[in-house]
Amino acid sequence: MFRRTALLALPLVAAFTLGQAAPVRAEGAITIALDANIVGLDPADLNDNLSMTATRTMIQGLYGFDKDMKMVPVLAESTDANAEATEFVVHLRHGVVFHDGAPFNAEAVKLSFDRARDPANHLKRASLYAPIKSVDVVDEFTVKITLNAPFGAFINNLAHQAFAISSPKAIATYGKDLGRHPVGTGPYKFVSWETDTLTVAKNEHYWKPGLPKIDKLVIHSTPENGSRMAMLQAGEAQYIYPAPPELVKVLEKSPNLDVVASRSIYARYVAMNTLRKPFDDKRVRLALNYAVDKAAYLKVVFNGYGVPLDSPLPTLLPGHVSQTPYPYDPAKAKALLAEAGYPNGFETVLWGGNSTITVRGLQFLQQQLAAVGVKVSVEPLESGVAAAKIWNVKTPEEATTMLHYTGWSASTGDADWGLRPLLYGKAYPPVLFNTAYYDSPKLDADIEAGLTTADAAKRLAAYADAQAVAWQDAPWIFLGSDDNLSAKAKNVSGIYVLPDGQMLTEEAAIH
Amino acid sequence: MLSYLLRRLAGSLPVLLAVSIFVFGFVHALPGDPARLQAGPEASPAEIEAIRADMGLDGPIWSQYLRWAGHTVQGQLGVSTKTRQPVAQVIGERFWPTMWLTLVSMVWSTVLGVGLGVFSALRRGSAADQASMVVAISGVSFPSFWLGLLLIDLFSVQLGWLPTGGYGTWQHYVMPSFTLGIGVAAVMARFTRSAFVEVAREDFVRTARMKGLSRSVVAWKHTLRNALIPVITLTGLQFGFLLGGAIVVETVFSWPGLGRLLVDSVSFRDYPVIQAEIMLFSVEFLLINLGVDLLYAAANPEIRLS
Amino acid sequence: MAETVTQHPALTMPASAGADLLRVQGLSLAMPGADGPVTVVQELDLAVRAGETVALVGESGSGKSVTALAITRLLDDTGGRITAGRIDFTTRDGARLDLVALDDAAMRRLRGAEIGMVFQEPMTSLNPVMRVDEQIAEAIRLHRGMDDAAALAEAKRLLDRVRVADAPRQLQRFPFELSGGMRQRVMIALAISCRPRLLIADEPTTALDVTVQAQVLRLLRELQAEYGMGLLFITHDMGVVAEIADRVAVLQRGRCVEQNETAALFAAPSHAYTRMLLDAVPMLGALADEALPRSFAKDSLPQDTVTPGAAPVLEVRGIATRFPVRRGLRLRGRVHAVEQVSFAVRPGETLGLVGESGCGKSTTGRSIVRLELPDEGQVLLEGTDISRPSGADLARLHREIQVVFQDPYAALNPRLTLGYSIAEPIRTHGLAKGDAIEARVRSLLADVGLPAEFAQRYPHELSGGQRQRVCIARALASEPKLIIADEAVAALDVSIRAQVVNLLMDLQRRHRLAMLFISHDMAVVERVSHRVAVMYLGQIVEIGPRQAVMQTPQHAYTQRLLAAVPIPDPARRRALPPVAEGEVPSPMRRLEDAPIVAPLVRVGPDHFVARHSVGGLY
Amino acid sequence: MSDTIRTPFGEFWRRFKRQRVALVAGGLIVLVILAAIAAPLIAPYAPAEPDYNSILEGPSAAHFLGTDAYGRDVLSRIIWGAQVSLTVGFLSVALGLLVGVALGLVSGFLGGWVDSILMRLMDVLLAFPGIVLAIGVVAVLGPGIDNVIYAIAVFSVPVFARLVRGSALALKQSLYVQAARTIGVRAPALMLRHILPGCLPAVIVYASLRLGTSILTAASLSFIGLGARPPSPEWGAMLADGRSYLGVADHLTLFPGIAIFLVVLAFNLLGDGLRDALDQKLRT
Repeated sequence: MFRRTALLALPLVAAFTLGQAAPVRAEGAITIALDANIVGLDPADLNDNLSMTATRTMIQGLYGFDKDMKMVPVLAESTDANAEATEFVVHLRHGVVFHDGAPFNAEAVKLSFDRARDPANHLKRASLYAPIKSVDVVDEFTVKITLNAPFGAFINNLAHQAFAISSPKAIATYGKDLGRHPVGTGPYKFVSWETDTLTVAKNEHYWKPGLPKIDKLVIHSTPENGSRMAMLQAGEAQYIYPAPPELVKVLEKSPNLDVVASRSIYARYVAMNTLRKPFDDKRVRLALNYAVDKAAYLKVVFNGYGVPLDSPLPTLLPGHVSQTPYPYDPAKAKALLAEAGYPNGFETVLWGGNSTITVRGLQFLQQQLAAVGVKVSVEPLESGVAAAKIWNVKTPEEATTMLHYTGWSASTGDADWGLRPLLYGKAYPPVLFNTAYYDSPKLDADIEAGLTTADAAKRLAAYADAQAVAWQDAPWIFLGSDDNLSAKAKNVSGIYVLPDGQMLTEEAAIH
Repeated sequence: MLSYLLRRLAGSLPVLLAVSIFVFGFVHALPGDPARLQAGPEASPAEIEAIRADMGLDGPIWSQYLRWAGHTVQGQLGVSTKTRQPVAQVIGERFWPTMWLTLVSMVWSTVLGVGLGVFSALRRGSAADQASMVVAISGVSFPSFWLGLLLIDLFSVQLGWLPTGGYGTWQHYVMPSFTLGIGVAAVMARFTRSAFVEVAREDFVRTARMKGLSRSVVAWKHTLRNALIPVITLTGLQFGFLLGGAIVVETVFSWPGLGRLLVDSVSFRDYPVIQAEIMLFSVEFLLINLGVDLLYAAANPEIRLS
Repeated sequence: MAETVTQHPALTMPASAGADLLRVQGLSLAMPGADGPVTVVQELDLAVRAGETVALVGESGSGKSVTALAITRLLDDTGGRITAGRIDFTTRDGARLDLVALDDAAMRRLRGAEIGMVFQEPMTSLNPVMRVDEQIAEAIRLHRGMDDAAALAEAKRLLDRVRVADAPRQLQRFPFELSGGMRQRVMIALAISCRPRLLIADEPTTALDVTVQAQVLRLLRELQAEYGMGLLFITHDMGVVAEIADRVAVLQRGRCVEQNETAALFAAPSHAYTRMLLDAVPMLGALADEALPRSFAKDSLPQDTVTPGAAPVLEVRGIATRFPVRRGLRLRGRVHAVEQVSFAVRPGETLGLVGESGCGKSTTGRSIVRLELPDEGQVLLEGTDISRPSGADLARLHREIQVVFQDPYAALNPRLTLGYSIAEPIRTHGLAKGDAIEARVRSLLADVGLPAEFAQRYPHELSGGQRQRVCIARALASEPKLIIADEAVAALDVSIRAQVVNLLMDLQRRHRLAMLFISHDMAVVERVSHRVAVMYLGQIVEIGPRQAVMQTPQHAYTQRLLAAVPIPDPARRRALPPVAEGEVPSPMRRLEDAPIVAPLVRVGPDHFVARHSVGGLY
Repeated sequence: MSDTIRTPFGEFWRRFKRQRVALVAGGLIVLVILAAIAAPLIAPYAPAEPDYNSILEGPSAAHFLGTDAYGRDVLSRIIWGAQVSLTVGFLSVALGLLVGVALGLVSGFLGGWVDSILMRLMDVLLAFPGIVLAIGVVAVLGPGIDNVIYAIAVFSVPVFARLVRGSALALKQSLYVQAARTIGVRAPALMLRHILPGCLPAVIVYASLRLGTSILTAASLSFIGLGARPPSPEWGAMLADGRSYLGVADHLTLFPGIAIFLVVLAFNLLGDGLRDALDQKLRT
């Protein structure tokens, strides 16, 4: 059958030699296959990990992360903050130039920041810039950033890719089209971006000596898990992320491939709408926590790659404090349910996304809850529908959310962004993502306390308390933190998946 | 001829108008707020409102429609709310991959389908006929994503003969066009067979035989030409459906085509892209219908000359 | 050349054996049936000599066409089989071959080259997507080894020979652009293109109008004489047989029941079936001396059913029905199917409406029952104008006037039992309830001579004649005053045709039915009609008492029509029928070119004729 | 003339009996339907019963077709899934058929502007990519097998409408319908008693072919995440789920895949056989 098709296709070959050639496997080129499409390449206008990963190859910020997601200075050398956490003076790195030859200096920082925070530009990340009152050039290599209110975690914000700095020349030249013409100071220069494929090439004038080590990097989006796996197996890609956990066995069998698992800052949980019966009863919420076998959850859904959640914050997030786990105890769950007046359980609805792996989680939860008599009807929601049903409800009374299976990764790498959007009393949808409609004065106070100081010790104490409160009140079924799973050709090194799912490719090398 | 074309094109305007209203209504009836999706999870309500206004989603729905329709007529398709690229560019980039894939799939499947159909028709009722029809029908009975994944596993992973996916060289076309075309080939084979069998009963076939022509000359020269006339219609219809985007095949083979774009755009509620793309499909559909009618007329003198 | 034809070749040809061009001996044929092969021809013997015309006659299903297919061995393509016998054929170079034993390759060398065939349906027998020139040239190239140019020149010569006017242009045309008669000429040109020794013509004129039929028959006779071909002529029409054949073989259900020289067979048919066939054939002029119609029944009485001076049941006043011809959205012209037609039918009276295909006679009938909506004119049912009917008028119209259509198979819903179909008018008009309906159906079946249990059957289980009886029963169910018989017997075999005509006339007697008898068959019309109206190009060109119109036709078209009718009597065979060449013009006209219609002129008692130009004729 | 009374159905059956392949296909479908009905009796396990101790096991004596990611018995799920998949097929086709036939009948019979409007509407539906329509339906109505059925039914409507309109137009011109008109039979009776039955053979043939397509479409919808809601053992959903485990647990795709393939193939073969038996033009 194949032969015939090939023969039939032959006379037509001439017609298809337009488009690019077969995948390049030349030395010095690496292809990374990812699971979604790049949306844009303007860091201030992005809110998806994949596009941000793509911009990281080219555009850098004042701060960034190392492979363990420890914050490190990049284009900044150091920062001085005042005690109230309202003024930050940043000392810039000298001798850095953008790909287009423009020098990197305080003016560039100011221009880039002011552009991003100008509401008139409607950039998606303007909200991250909201705390900034002004950006001032002190001298060529010093910038002062003044905030509207104290914000202890502000430097963490600076490490966010949304604060990456684009070339002033490019901003002037391309204006609104900057997202199609990324120019930064990063290790790779933009070459092309067509539909599924972003190609970047070595920045010969990179400020870090000896880097980058490869000539060319290709980021290819391949949404279908099996296809992505096949690309790696067929040698068309040297690195894939995410690697489907269920296929690890296949990868392990291959002598040329490696599976790379690393801890993430993902928290997977089921939010229970605490304003609604029966979840307004803490006993019910506890019962559900006892009813789910977290180890089995990780095994079934993530093929064992991950750790149970022992706090609302995942382990890797700074400020994380372990709490006493809720062990798997269906008997206790049943007892609690009976105590709350549901000896025969109840019926409810579980919402979640509609990706394969999410649906797998939904199914698992359905099975677990069924075992204690809670009949769950599973509704995988298409993203637009989810937006309408979950995120766009105007008031808590309107919300029809009951159980909501979801996950969160704090993109700033800070405890504040791990707790505030999800559990803060003023973070109900549509403002933020408190789909548990959880409101605890004590936790709210902790979060506010953490926000208004730059004092690390005070902040840690506030977040420790907040975690304990949330854990005991159990507005969520705490599930787990799954690993970031990627796979690569054995001869590839220097590509790292950060705990939040973004990737570092600066040191990428092929041997 | 020219006046015919113009009249036909004018005649399709009401359909396009209806489609535009339908598309617009459909897109806006989808639950989900594009401003919300565009703004991202961390945006404030005020920002979302601003984006909404920016997208032209303020004001009554009819005025939104008129604005959009007006722009579309002038050729301004707007900007993708997802990538901020001009819609024409977003769609343009993916149009040719889909077009080529469709063309290739149509060509091989039509040739094979018609061949198989004639082969079967000439042996009507025989074991060879039944066997080839069962084989043909098997082609439409495969869930295409399964077939695609099996092919990738065999030819890319195990044998390493073909690339797993993507778009570019002829090798990239083999598996997607096979997966896409196999169903078409099957339909073609069945249809050609029955059209052929029907024509073979016509009196003029007997006349041709009576001239002393051999069975094969009669089959290929007299019968097939007549049997192909209805097949043309079917080809057009299939072509239209394939151009509508083979979502599953494009996903499995990472083909950067319109089908995937549509699904992505729908899940992102990228109104300008969805609307423009469906309008494009409708225009394609109408043009293909027109092309089919012209081809039909070319093949069928009775239509051509009246 | 004409002189050679005036002699009767059969009488001059020596009847010596040896000279047989074709000799069929003990031929038995089987066709695949629902439950295995069915024998359709049994032990047939037949011979055709060079220059001789042998007619193979029989009713439908008698096996005559299958025999032709067996001789050409095209039977193999249909799944049929020769189960016994031999078919000896003497080729041009004198070889004597048994066609039964030949393989397809050998047979192909004979087909077209030595044996030509003309089929019944000129409309479908030419390839619709190929131009005429290629269809003819193809055979010439194959058998005569000519190159393209020579073949095309030869094709042109042939078209000229079969008297296709303007041959070079016609060669460039597609079959659908030609009229039926023209197509049959092309078919004939094709069949004789390689000067075959034997020409088989399978009902070559059945689908043609009577005037065209006459032309084609003359052409065939000429060609036969010119080429000295043997002609095997298959037909069901004894009139045509009498016109053309030297010898006749009569087939009945696959068996040859009688074979003889034409004159002898007509003069003294020896087999009962032949006699029956000949008796059933309506002969034009049979009632030349009688004023009243008379059925085919043995001792039929004059059909004296009209009360003089009775008010008409139906009166049609100046109706016109036109069909717009559009090209795209623009109106390009109109088909003037019916133009200013007026007539009346009285109780118990049969008005025969005659004319050739496309003359508008059927459209007239359909316009009366509103299957077509007339653009102008009035239809009066017992004095009430029903051209713009109210609901009650409509119900009355559908009750009082019933139609019997040509094709009895198509006129009955194949998915309903006959009983249901017959009961439908009774139910629709609420004429009876419950068991009464059943009783009525039974009596209606009895009326038309069918057993009561037919009520439970489905149309396909009946023969054509039985089905037409059912249609008549259905038409009678609402006790109508007028029956429109639209070519009601045209599709029936000749023996059945007579029976159905007899039935209709019998019913007219019993129920005082008025009848509008639409037909192209002049001989049948002569049998049934009290009065006759002749239509041509949408107009009535002559109307009057049957005897007056048929014996003293006044209009040129009426005369031409009557002259073209073949007479089933070899003794009256005309040397060369005085047929006019050319065909009936099209009733389609451009918008601005409306036809002239003037009142008819009285030429005798109740006898009126058009004296204005209708399609160039007066 | 045979003495046994042959009903139209009898005629059909006589011809259909000769279609060996179609008979086998029909037999297979009957078997699957029986299995689906008898699922509670013949399925060895409950379809949604997890067993985390035997996850992703290959075929064994305990589980003839192996287990899935939750340790559920694949064989049992396929048997129960027959209920779902056949229901999806039959209901969606029935729904599309009802609406499409009604529209086509009215359109073809009445003609004129009604016909123009209805057919333009069908053109619009046809021009609309089916899967997008399905996404829309599922998005508006929410996920779940019932909405999948509606979505697939929507695809079928224009196809049935066009089919029936064509037949209705032809039958309207047929002599027996004209004959019924001259008798005075009124429009509803004409449509339902005379025209509709004449359209049915084509509709039946098409419905059979469409059944296969519907089951495949349901599978495709599952593939893009819009299919049956878990834990429904709809075959397409099983196949779509199982594809994640290609290379690890091939039995998860192999068996549902074979089930879909065979049933769809059977419906298609049956449809072809029906066509040969019902189509006037192809009669021998």
